[in-house]
Order: sequence, then C-alpha cells, then structure tokens
Amino acid sequence: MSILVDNQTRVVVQGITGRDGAFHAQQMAQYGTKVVAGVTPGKGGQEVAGIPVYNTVWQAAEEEKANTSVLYVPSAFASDAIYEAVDAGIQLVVCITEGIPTLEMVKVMQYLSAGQARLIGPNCPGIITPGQAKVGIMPGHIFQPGRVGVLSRSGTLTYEVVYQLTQAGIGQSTSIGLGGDPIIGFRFVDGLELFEADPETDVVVLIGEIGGTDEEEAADYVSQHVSKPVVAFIAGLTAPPGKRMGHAGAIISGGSGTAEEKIEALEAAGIPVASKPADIVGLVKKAME
Amino acid sequence: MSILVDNQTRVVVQGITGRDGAFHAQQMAQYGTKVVAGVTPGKGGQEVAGIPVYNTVWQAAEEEKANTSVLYVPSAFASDAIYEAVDAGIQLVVCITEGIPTLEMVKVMQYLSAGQARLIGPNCPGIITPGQAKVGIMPGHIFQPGRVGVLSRSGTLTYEVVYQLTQAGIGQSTSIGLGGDPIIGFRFVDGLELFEADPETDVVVLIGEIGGTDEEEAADYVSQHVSKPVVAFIAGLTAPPGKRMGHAGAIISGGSGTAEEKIEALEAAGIPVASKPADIVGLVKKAME
Amino acid sequence: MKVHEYQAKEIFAKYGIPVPTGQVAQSPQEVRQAAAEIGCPVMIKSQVHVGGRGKAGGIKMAQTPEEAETLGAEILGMKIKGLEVGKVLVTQAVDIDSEAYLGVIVDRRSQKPVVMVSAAGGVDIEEVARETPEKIHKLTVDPLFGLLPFQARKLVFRIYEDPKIASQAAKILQKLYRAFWECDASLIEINPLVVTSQGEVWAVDAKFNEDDNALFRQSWIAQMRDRQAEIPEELEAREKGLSFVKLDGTVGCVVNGAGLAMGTMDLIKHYGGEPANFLDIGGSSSPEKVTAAMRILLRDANVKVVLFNIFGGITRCDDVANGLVSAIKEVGVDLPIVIRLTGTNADEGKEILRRNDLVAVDSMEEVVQKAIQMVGA
Amino acid sequence: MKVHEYQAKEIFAKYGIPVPTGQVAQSPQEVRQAAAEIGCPVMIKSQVHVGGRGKAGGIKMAQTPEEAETLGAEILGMKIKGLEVGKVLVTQAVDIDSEAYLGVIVDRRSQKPVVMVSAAGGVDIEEVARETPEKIHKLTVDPLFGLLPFQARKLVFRIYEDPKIASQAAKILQKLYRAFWECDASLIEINPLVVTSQGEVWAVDAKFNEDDNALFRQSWIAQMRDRQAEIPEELEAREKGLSFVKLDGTVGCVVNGAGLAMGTMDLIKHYGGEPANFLDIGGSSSPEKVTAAMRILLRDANVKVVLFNIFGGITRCDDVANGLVSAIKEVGVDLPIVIRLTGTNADEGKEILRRNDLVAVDSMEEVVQKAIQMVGA
Repeated sequence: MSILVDNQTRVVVQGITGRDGAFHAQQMAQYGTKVVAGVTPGKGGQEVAGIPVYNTVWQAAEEEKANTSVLYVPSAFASDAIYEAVDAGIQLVVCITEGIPTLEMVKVMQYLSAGQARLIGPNCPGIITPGQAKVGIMPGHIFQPGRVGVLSRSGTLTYEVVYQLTQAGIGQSTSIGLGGDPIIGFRFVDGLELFEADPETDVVVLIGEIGGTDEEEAADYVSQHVSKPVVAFIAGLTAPPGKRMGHAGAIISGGSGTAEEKIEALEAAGIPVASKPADIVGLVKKAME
Repeated sequence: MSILVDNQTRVVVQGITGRDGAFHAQQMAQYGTKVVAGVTPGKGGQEVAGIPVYNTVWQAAEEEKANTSVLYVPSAFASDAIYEAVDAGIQLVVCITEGIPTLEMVKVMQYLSAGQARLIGPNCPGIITPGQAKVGIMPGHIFQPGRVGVLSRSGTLTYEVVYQLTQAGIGQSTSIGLGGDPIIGFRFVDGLELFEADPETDVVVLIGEIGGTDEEEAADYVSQHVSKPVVAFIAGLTAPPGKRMGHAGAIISGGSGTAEEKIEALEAAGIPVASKPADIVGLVKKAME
Repeated sequence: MKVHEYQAKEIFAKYGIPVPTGQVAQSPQEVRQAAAEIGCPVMIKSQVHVGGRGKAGGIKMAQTPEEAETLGAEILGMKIKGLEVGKVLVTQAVDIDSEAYLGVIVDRRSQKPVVMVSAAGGVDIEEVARETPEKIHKLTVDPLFGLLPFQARKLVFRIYEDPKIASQAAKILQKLYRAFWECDASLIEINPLVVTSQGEVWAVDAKFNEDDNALFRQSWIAQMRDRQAEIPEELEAREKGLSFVKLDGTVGCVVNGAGLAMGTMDLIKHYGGEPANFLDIGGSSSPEKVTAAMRILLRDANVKVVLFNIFGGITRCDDVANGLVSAIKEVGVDLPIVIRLTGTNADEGKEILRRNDLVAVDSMEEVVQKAIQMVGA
Repeated sequence: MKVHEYQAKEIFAKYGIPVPTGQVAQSPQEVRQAAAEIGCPVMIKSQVHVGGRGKAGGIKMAQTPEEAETLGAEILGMKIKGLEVGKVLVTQAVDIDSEAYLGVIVDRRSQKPVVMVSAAGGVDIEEVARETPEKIHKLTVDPLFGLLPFQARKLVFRIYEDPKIASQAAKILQKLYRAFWECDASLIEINPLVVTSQGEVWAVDAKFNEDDNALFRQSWIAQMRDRQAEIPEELEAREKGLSFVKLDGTVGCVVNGAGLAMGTMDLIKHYGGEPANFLDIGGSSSPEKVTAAMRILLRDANVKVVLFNIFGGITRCDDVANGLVSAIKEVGVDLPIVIRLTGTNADEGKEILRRNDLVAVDSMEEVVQKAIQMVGA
C-alpha cells in the first residue's frame, strides 16, 4: 500500500508552465507518476510535454480526476494556489515553493484546519513511493521500493540517508520531506500515524534537525501510539544558538530547539538515535531483525 | 421549563455602569431576574444597585457563576463584548445594543459558529420568561406566565400582541425579540426548534416583518419539523420597496423580502396568518382548542 | 447611505479600480469646460440617488464642448423621480466592446458576503436576477479570508474567455471586494464593467451604498453625504433622530417603534384608508422629537388627520402625554388629531391629555377606525 | 532580518505606540547636538544587532550635552560581541516607576501567534522564561480575528492593577500585535514597557525582527537593512544567495543543502575536528556561487582545509564538478581541498575532477576523515 501516494495517484502540477514546474512535471512523469494535468491561470488549453494545462484546479479536478497537487508556484502566489487546490477537493497538496511568509502560512493552516485536505511542505522536496509515484523534486533513482518509511525535515540529508539505505539493499515504502519552514502542514506525528497503520512499512526513520519541537512531539507520539520500531538522526549538534542554519525552521531560539533536547526526548521514548548518518543503516537493520 | 432563561438563570450585565445598563439592571432585578454581576472594564470593585462590578466577564463567570449575559454597551465596543462573553463560557448572550456595523456582525457570526454559545440580537428588546426572568428591556408587567411562545422581529409590535394576549387571559411561556438588524444571531428557526421541544409551550406566535427570508425559512422549518400549532403576523404590507422602515433589517430590496411573499410561504406551510394584530388572539385561541 | 456615482468612483480610484476620467459640474459652463478638458466625446451623467437615470433622460453623450453645455443645461435642474439634478458628472466616453456586471452584498441567509458577476451588464441587474437568474454567477465569501484570488479568477473565467481580460477583471473584482469590506458598504456594484475595443477594462458606472451603522468608523465616507440630494422631509427627520418615509395617503402617523409603525400603516390600509407616511419616533418621549415629527407631517398637504399610536413600555405614558401636549401646542395644528395611548401609566397619561382637551383611546383598532372616519368625513 | 532599536521605534510610532523622543547620531558632535535638542538627561544607546548592550557598556545616561558628547565618543566605535557600533540612539530619559515586558511571536507547535506579557520587564526575558515561567502570561491568538480588545485587557489586568494604566497598556498591546501581523514580523518586543511616576506608559526599548520570506511584500522594512551593522562575511554570502554562518574551527565546509551542511559539521566534530563554518550553496552548480563561497571561506585565517560535500540530485554531478573546477581555478587556493561527490552522474563528475588533478571520494565519512587528517598534519 505505502502511504499517501501510489500508482493510482493522479497529480496536477500547479505552475506547470514555469521553468521548474515544466522540468519537474516531466521528471515526475518519467519516473512513472500519473501526471494528469497542469494549471496556470490564463494558459488553459496549452500543453506541457503532452500534459494538458487548465486555467483552474477546479477544471483539472473535474476533467482529469486529479486528486493530488504539487506546487511550483512563486512564493507570492503560493498560498492562493494552496487555497485553490483545497477548494477544488484535492486531498493531498505538496508545496515545493520556498519563501512563503510565515504569517501567510499561519492563515493557510487555519484554512486547512476546517477541512480534510493534507498539506506537505512548504519548502520541501516532496513525497515519493519508490517504484510507484514521485510527487516533488527528489532524485528518483536513489530510492528503491521496500519497507522502511522515511520522514525528514531536511532535503539533501534525506538523499544521503536514503542513498545509504538503498546501497545496503534496504528499500523504502514511502519517503516524505516535511520541509524546512517554521510552519509546515504535515509533521512527524502525521507521518508516524500513517506509517503505523501501513501494512507495508516495518520501520520508520525520522531525520530531524534543530528548531521547533516537532521531534519532541514525535517522541511523545511514538511512546503512546507507535508499535513499530522507529530510529532517528538529528542534525545540528554543532549549530550555535540564534543563528539560522540555512532555512527559517532550523534555528535554536530562546534556548530551545537544540539537538541535545531532541535526542534526549527521542531516546527517552526508546528511539535509538544515530550519532552519524552512516549509522542509520545499522540501526534500521537491527530494527528489522 | 420555558426556553433559554428561567429562575435559575444567572445574568451578568455588560456595560452596567452606563446609563441604560444601570437602569435596566435594576429593572431586571426588580422583575425577579437573578442579576449576579456587572462588567465594565476598569470599574471592577464598584457596585451598581448592590450588584458587584468586575473588570472582565471571565471574572464575573468565575466569581458569580454567571451563565447569561446582556449587553448595554456602545455599538463601537459591542462586538468585543460579545467575543468576551463567549470566550468566558457564557451560554446565552443577549445584545440589546443597536447600531453595530453589519460587517462587524458578519465576523461575530463566524466567531460564534465555532462554539456552542447562542446570541440573541443585536438591536433587540431581549428575552423574557414571564414570572421567572427578564433579560432585556421589555416592560415586564404586560407579560403573564402561560403556554404561548412568542418570537418576534419587532419590539413595540410584540408588546402590542403580548398585551392583547395577556388581556385575553393567555399567558406566555417565553417571548423573544429577535432584533431588527440584517444579521442577527437567534432566528425564527432556532426559536421554533426550542419551542417544539419545550413541554411548557403549546402554541408559537411568529411576528415577522418585511426584509430578508427568515419567515420563509421558518415556514420551511415548520412544515418539516414542528408539530405544535404556529400562528403568524407579518408587518409591512404597505411598505414601499427600497425604503428602510426604521431599522436596517426592514427593507424590501431587489424585489424580495415583501410581506406578500412571506405570508404566502407561511400559509403554504399551513400557518394561519393574522390580517391584523388584533386577530392574533383569536388564532391563538383556536390553535389551543 | 447612498453616495453619488462620482463619489463611488473616488472610492474605486482609491482602491485602484480603473474608472474613466471625470469631473463634477454644477452649471452648463462648468460642463462645457469639463468636456473641453477631458476631451470629447463625453458623457454627461446626472448625479441623483435613484436608478433609471438613463431612461429618464439624465444621461447624454456630447460630441463637442458646445453640445455638452447645451445638454448640461437640459440635465441640470431636471427632476428625476422627484429629485432635482444639482450636479452632473462629465466623463470620458469609452467605446464599448462588452458590458458585464460585478457586485457585492451581504447575504442575510448565509450571513456572509456574496460576490456576483454576470455577463449581462449594462442593464437592470434585478431584472436579470428575476428573469434569467442562471446568468448571474454567485460566490459566498468566507469573511475571515476575504475574496481569494483564485475565487475571483474562477468567477471571471465564467464571463470572459480572453485570459488578459479575465486577469484584469479578476483584479478589479478583488479590489471591489476589498473596498466593500474595508469601507463597510452595504452594496457595491460596477454596472457596466466595460471591455473596450482596445481590450482595456473600465468601471464605467459605480454604485456604493454605505452601512449607516458604520458611519462612525468611516468618517471620510460620512462626509460624502450630499444633503441637497435627499428628500427634504426625510433629511430633516433623520437629523432629528426620526425614521420617516413619505407615502401618498391622507392619514399621517406618529408611532413609537418600527414594527408598530408598519402595523399601523397596514391597519389603516386594512380599513380602507391610506397612510401618508411611515414615522417611528423611537422609544423617547421628548417633546422635541414629537414637535419635529408633526412639523414634517403637516408640510404634506395630503394629510387630513394626524394619528398617534403610542405603546408605553419602559417609557411611561404620562411622560409621552406631556411631550404630546407641548408639541401640539407649539406646532399649532389645524387638523384633527386622534390618539391611542396604552401601557405603563396609561391612565395618568390619558388624564393629562384630557386636561388639554385631547382624547385618547385604548386600542389600535379603535384609533385607526376613528382616523379613517375623519378622513372620509 | 533584524532592524535597529531606532528603526523598530519608527515602526512602533507608525502604529501609535508611544516611544520616547529620540535622534540617531553617528558622531560625538551629533550626540551632543541631539542631547541639547531633546533635553537632558538623555540615554545614549548603541545600535547593534546583539543583545546585552547594557552589560557591555553600550548604553549610558548623560546629564548634560557635554557629558553626552564624551559618552558618545566612548560608545561610537566600540565593539560589542564583534560588531562595531556605528550609530547611537540619543533618547529622552524617562523616570521609571515599573517595567514590564510585551512580546509577540509565532508558536510553532500551535502554528498561531502567541502574545506574552510579564511584570518582570527590563531583564532578559529568556532568563525569566527559564527560571520563573509562571511570571510570563501567554495567550494564543486566533489569527483570523487578531488580538481582540478583551483579550488584551485580560492579559494586562494580570500585570497592572490601575485601570488607567491597564487601559493604556491594553491599547499598546493591540497595536503591537497589529504591527506584528501587518508587518510580517517574526518577533516583536517591548522590553521594558515603562510606567512613569506620572502614570504614563512608554515603550522604552523596542525589538523587531522581520520574516525574511516576507521582505518582498514589506519593502519599507526591507529598506531598513543596515548593511554596515552585519558581519561582513555573512552579508556577502547572503548577497550571493548563500547561507553562511561563521564558526571558530579549522575545517571550511562547502555543502549543498542545509541539513547535509549541518550533518557535515556534526560529523567533523564527531571525528574530533572543528568546523569553520556552516555554508549551504543550495541546489545550484553555478561556478559563481562556488567561487563566492570559497572567497568567503579563505578570508578566515583559521581555515586549514576546504571540504566539499556534494550530493547530486536533480543537479547533475558533472555540472557541479565543472563549477568546482572553474571556481577553484579562479580563486587560486593554497589550502588542501577534499571533495565528496555522489549522486546523479557521479562518475562523469569524478572524471572531470581527475582531469584537473582533483580527487573525489564517495562517502561523507571518508571525506570528513580525510579533512581531519590534513588539519592534524
């Protein structure tokens, strides 16, 4: 089964006529994802690499039965694109766009809280169910079908970990990049809930980093609700407080959000934490025994 | 039982230190209503006619177990007073204040939709359960305990009708003035639902007027959900379109909201409509047979 | 509160909605000068608070400044539905490729703003709504989020195919909604929204009604009130804190409470009479209000009898009676007066009236029948 | 983005939050003149983007313009936590009866704004939060309604008893929230909010951090950026589209991706080394970015080795290798360079490097260990 996306997922690409949108639409389609439509307001009727373009998501959902959307829309227009997708009945919205103002996302989360749709991101690499569907910008070839679920707040660090897993012959059920912003839709706890219920996932890998309290919430959640083994890695032990490490989410502020706190919380919940990325493979193997 | 207010109702008067607030707090207390507290920010610690004044509704609810509030607050501050009451856990908010901007009320209704609290008004005379509690500004002496529920969009016209009922020896279970604004909290359908379920109400009198579609909705609701007899009167047969009759709610606009339409809808739902106020007594008597 | 088209266009311009260049003129000379400055052809549009100005001859096109002056002289001073034209708007005439309608109101049923667009612009939208409602596309707005850009696009794509025009129209619709919300409008309309043959989109007419309850926080709009453009009696009534609407009958009514006032009018009609007005003096017993009410009523030559219908509630009837007596004395009424007085302290009130040779009856039915007898006599 | 206290006070003033009169000065003479104009006593406050200015001697009170000049000369040019003081704010000294704290941030857990007030003002609020959290009163705000007046009152009544002071503070708190929301702040604080012995309420200090992602729609705040007040390397990095944070170690790192960059730093530490920096060049293979990154790194005399950790994803490794080669040639590096290159087209990339006498390894572990060996050597 995997979670959230599979070979039945019908993807609409919002912002398909832009440079990134067009490129990744093709990449996704090449991976085997069912990319059924694109949307760019005012460009309805065109085609991008054989994919029909509509003016509104509503039309894409009507005409092509799209149920998942992925956004490559400039940040100033991204929140509107999310609203539009949700309003059109899209069940899963994957927002690749980075640079959306935090308070704009605060409003978006209020909008989402009234309905059933899920948002992954923003500022994230997307979601992939290896061998079935890739909705995002990850390099598909490093993934391999299997039974390890991956949830990560970091992009390239995920690739690093996944690459090592794949090289060790350990495939992934679904891998989700949660995104690097302070306000994100889909969080560790959401992923843990779904992986726990997914019969095709045996182990979950959490890749966390400094900033926020998502890892602590995940630790809590695991001790109460998760029976499957979970292993983790946290980046940023050497990060100094008050300095943003790349994206707005990764910052130790007010003395909280440190890697130490997170590692402590995870270990207290019985989750083994790798002291370096290369050790994750070993922990996963151990968990699978 | 009656509906919404009775001799157990504990009333907090918001704006109690104002002229109207102080006067009506005393009038309500004299009628026998349990007026347990008043609120005026910054005047906490004072007393008005023996009623303790607090800075916040929260304190009044904590200290005096107030569960119902009535507002005599200037229109510019009324919406905030409603929010405060709801936030403090008040179950029934009666807003006497007139002159609240319509779009302010549009926001208030969104706020209320998230919770359980009810709002009567704004721009209304309030609610009375004769012999038990008066929460508002109606002249208490014209009412008499009994088994007729009254719902009205008009103030003095209600008094007219109730006075005639009382003179004819027909008492009232509860009488509610819904208010004259385009956007009001408690509407005919809400009252009909409660009266239908109230074992102490036998007949319901609806007093409607031009403007809006509340009477049509009430007619619909009665034909589907109400088993008790309902009688009605609609004011404004002679009102010309496009002219506001006193308050902002009473206006025929865009060719709809006419008295004729409303009478037609009510009669189609089997509700007898009095052709003049004096005939209501007869219709009620007939319904009680 | 209604504002003139030229004022509505000022509001539009503030929100970035494109409107044709225009100037207000109050004399034919000013019309000529405005036409010359703007450049002909121009439209000369009467500024009065009623619909149907075009049909009534209140909107004309001029090809030259001279023609503008002539037409200006015709329009200024003409009466449209009883209102004299004191101002005209002289405005750039735009060539019209298509006309649409955009509007926002609050829907009382859903208690939310509703945005409406229609390709059937330039005509009476209420007629469209009655006869071909499917031509009006509506969208209920979540007031906490406002009209979102995608919603505006979705609506305008239903009336425009050209993406460039749709994009302009969507932006205008969002601005229109923002103006509606931020200015506390009760109604805002562009009819027609014109697409020119050059593919530009203009708000050629503008309608804006303000929520009276919000004037306290929209003082800049309150200042737009044109007292000369109102019906004098209604203006006076409003300024005295009364609610007054003039009608065509013979029975003048003074009532406390809007519902009771409507009920009184209806009852007059029910018994074969015709009310001369709606008048709500509110809950107050102030002699000043009663005096003002009577002065306004008596100015209407049709009025043959004055009917008071007072239900004393919190206000005591003896107070009201005192107010009545001093008002009647001060105004000096020649017409017959009939009075109904009931409620708190009614007996004391009646006694006061009796001492002043005024008789009050108990019931509404009685006072109305009495008034109609007098009109008939 | 951080703005100076004086700029934050400009924002406050725009929102009607009372701040003491003040002037910015960049020379002792200007300090003297400002002190004379404002009227002594005055405070002279260094304008640098770090906390703890007071403890570092960056805030002084002057009783006369002459003293102000002397103190100004001391403060201007001093270094606080590595940042040179280029500007001071000369401001009216207010007499202090009590000091409180007001602040707004976004809470990442609830994903909503949180308003905080505390009677323990004038001290480091993070310390208060750690040691006596019960002294901080918090309220989560529904962002669709904003901070409602009653909520502001409820909060300030917890720190002030006097209704007049509470009323002023409640209004200030609402304005602070509005400024936070409308300006896209990531943090806004008044610390201390001072009540004077005359019962007036003033924002004596002001802190405002802007959400970098919102600068595109807050251009007036973007213009407040003081390039001279930033750490030069970090400024240069930002302007080249790089994310750079200077640290104290010897291993310079160039990595694509923030998480991988942190992971690299951690691994250096894990194997006993010390990273010299955090540096994320993003997903791009542009030689310009790599060149800029290397120039910044090499300016740090502590750096003994340069480590590249590149995971090719959508970006192809051969593109990255070409970028690396031309950057290294252009900058002309004397230090040893170690490279890790993995992912899409890694073999082609390695071949390009090899032709330019550069060797790339496969794993992150390997490259880090290699770098540390070199530092040790």
